[in-house]
Amino acid sequence: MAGGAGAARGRLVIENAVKAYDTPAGPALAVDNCSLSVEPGEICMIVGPSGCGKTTLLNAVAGFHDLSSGRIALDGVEIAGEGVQAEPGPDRVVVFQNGALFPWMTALDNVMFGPLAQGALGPAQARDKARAMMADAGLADAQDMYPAQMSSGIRRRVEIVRAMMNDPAILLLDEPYRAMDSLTRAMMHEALLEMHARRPVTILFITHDLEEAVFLGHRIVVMSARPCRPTLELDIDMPFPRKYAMTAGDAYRGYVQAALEAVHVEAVKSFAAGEKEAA
Amino acid sequence: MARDKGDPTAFGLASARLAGMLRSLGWVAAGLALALLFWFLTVDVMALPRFRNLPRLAEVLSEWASTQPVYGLSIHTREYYEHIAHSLARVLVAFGLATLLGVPLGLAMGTSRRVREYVFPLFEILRPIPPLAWVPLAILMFRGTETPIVFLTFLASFYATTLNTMLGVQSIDASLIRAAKCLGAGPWTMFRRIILPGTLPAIFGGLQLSVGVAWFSLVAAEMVSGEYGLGYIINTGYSMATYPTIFIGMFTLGIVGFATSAAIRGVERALTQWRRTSLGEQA
Amino acid sequence: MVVQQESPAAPAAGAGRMEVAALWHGHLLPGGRRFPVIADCNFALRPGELTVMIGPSGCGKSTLARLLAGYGRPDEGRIRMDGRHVDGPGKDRLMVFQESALFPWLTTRDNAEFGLRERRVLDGPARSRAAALLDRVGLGRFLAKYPAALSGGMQRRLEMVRALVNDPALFILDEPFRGLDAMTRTLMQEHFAGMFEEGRRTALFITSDIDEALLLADRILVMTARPMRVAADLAVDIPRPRTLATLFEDERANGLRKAIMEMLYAEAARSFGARAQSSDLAAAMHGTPRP
Amino acid sequence: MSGALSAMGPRRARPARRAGPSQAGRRAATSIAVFLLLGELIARAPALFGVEVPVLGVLPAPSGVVAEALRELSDPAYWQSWYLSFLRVAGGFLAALALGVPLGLLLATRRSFRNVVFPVFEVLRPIPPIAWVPAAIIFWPTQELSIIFVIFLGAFYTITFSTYHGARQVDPALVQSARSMGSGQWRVLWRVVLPAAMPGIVTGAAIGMGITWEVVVAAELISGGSGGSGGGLGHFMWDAYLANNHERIVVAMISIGLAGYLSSTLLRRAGRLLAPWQPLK
Repeated sequence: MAGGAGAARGRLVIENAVKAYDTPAGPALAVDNCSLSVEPGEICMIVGPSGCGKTTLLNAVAGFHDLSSGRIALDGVEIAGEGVQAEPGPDRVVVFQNGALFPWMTALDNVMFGPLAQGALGPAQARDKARAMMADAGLADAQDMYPAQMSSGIRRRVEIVRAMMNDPAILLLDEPYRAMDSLTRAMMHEALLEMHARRPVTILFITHDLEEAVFLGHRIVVMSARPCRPTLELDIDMPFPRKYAMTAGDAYRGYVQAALEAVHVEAVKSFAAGEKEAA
Repeated sequence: MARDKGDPTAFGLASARLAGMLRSLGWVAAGLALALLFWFLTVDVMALPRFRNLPRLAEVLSEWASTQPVYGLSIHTREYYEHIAHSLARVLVAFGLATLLGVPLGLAMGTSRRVREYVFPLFEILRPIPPLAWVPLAILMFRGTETPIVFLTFLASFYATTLNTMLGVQSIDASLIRAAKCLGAGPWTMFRRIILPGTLPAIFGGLQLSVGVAWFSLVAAEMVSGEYGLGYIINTGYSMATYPTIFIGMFTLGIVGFATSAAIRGVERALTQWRRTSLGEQA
Repeated sequence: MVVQQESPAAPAAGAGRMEVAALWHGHLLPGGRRFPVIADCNFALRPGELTVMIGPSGCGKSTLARLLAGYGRPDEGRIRMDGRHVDGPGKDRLMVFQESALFPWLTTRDNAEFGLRERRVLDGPARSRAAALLDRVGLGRFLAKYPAALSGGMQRRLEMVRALVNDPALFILDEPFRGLDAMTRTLMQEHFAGMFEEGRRTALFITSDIDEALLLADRILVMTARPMRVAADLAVDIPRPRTLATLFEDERANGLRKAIMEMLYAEAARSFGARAQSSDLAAAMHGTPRP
Repeated sequence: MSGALSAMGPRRARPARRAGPSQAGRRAATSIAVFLLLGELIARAPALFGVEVPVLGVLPAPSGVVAEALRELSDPAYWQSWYLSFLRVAGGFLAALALGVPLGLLLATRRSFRNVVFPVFEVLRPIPPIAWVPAAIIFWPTQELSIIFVIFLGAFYTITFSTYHGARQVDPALVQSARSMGSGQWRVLWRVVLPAAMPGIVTGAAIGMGITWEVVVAAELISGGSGGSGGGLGHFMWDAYLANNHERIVVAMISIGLAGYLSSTLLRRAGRLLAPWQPLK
């Protein structure tokens, strides 16, 4: 159903993952018995009310913290669970919500950072590959810019090229386009889909914007209010490459409506609760 | 009624920055003029009750600029520049030492929790003791007058530099560290290409503070036990009742202090252009 | 979700007529030249009507809102409110900003009563009216809490109560739900529509989201890109109360959505055309842009 | 073992994330113990090892310092010097607060005022407060007033600028909302700008307080040196130096440090009361 040739890598399996934080008021459950599997090359959208623990789940996949119980495997290799030391790695790169380009490096140095740090490529090879990938993504003229001089759209696309430079098995995106206005966001979606068409990497994408989820995803996983666990999985059977004309179509509207109903129950619960949710 | 497009052109921006600089110099000159005017009015002209004990502005300026100064100190006398050289040398030695010791210690305390948990408590016990409270011990510990002064100046700088460097490391955005880890950065790469450049702005913040504090302690130390230097001039100006030299000393101190801070700001601008957005002002 | 209780006192009949005539305004550049934001803008707001203003982002809607609220004088042109020339801020025109403008050091109750206390009209009935309104929007249990402890949705509702308690003739909202996550935004839109329905107080709602406009508006003003002026004035005769679900099937709504999208696309292309640099901008524009 | 020093106990080290806070506490205790032990050994080196440690040999043994501290605690003259220094600091500090906060607010909100006053500040800033002592002695009638003036200068600059920066960061929307809801131009300064700037003011005040204790010592040393009105911890220390009582010098140093630390901490605590609305960072 998803992913082109040579995309054997990037199969993610999460089995009843649980994560609890110890807070002064006793253990607070963030992720509760969450099971989910993502096929190679698939764009899987994680949707749920804000503060329900989606980011905690993504951080567990990324290896920033351990799980309280359950396990996570990437291409058969266990990356989180009992007796596994959580360790981030270039096979699963995160793109953060508020961006994490190194402000003191130019775009090109940022993109080359991964392979150079791992010693996977020599300086010359890294430079050529980085230039090629940035040209592919239409960022040729941003190479010598510092992050402070870039627009938010360009900054975000450089960050994705920096991640793809490491040829990751899975790309982890945490609400990357949240702060952007609708027009820039539209361009970001097109750029992401073009990149995915060229290089079908598995993508785990967190968002609370249902329209973004339906437009980008092969599949949507709707999470419950805190502590988060999948309550609905929705396959988006719309052809790729996706164009904005589809957003006026009935299929698209139908999926948004279905997702809205599924999420509505959870949102009302957290809306009424009103307490400031800890993310 | 056509309205011009008025898009900002490159020329517009360059002239804006130039105007900015001129304007700030203009303001400093205005400030100086206002302060001197206030002095002139209250002392020379109206000789108000308390103010008339102070030397008249005209007297101080003429003394400062004259070729044969009454009290032996003016911009034409060698001795004036010797005092400046003494003070400047002491500050640069103390400040240099504080930077050489403080930055590495600050970086170590910032990156390694073990170092921080052993060293920081001692640091925090000794820091509240003002550098100038060390005057008696400094005189006892180091024979002569030169070393105690440098030691006191060093102490003040050292605290400021170390603390700011440590806080700088701790203020680096956590997602930058995590991003670097994702991209496979080992400990040495993390330090050299993430921690060090990320802490640079805070280090310079610390240096700016530290040079200010250095002058603060230097003057006091010189006034208590010095034989040369601007603090010494100011103090003897009082004890020998040669009042104009007090103010000459204070003005010179202000100018030299301002120059050292400006020098550090210049070095900072050179090393951190990445902070400037395309419009040229500091991000 | 919307409970019929004692409605906030309806504004004085016929209040809230605002006329904007030949308005010009621009930002002063460091080089001394003026960068035009609003050019020859003319429109009127009719009492008791919810007018929604929509336009490409960054076209100057917020600048216009600030001028209507009196936070700055326009370069040229006239703004009149109920016949009087607008000159500076006043309680007859209150505004909710994009970012929260609650006083972080005041509790929920003190924030709500701020205007009444400042104008020294905080007597028994006024205090109970404020308390009733707070209860109606679900903040009854949070009177002693500080804004930092409230969620995004609750902060927005408190800001609306803080304005409405002062009984303004014109209520201005500048993309108030933009910072909220999608779910909370939907609920807040339906909540606001309900509250408007009760008092029918003249309101100007600014947004860049077409669905939000269709859900709320009696009338939609579509604005051009910078320098901004009114491109179209569309009446929205869809019965209330409306929900996002009913709007999907409604023919008039889809017709309006298509028309507005075309206009916004034309305006966005014009503004991007002026600033388009790299090739990908053109590539991204071949489909009709999402609202 | 050393009463005076442990009273100075380490500031609460930041709780370590992974290991429990106890580990941080343990490490702090060990490093302090080692520091004191070394001090003891160096001081007793001549007696124990027959060798005179160069520079550091002059320092008194911690145990001696503790003994001296205990003796001082019962001596009213010691507390008298605390009291006098505290009075001078309080005088200078309160004056700095009373003048600095309003000036900071005005600088932040009135452009024309800022254009006139700001440059004067910039010109005078590089001259350290201690450099003003002789000029202050000439200007003010009494010794006491000149010391207080210099203390005032020490804190005034920091308080004014932290108020200024605090007030500059006020979200304009808050001011505009207040004006719309009926607050007059001056009332907004009092009802909106001041509370919003409060956190900045409290930090500035705490730093200013730290500076005043540094200045009071130097001012007392310099002015006291020439037969001034006497009293205060600065004099207490200088007299100990003249009497070559090394232990008392260290007790004086610790007392000055303690005074600065306690007053800054008290100020920060009071600040938290003044701004309870802040989420605890």
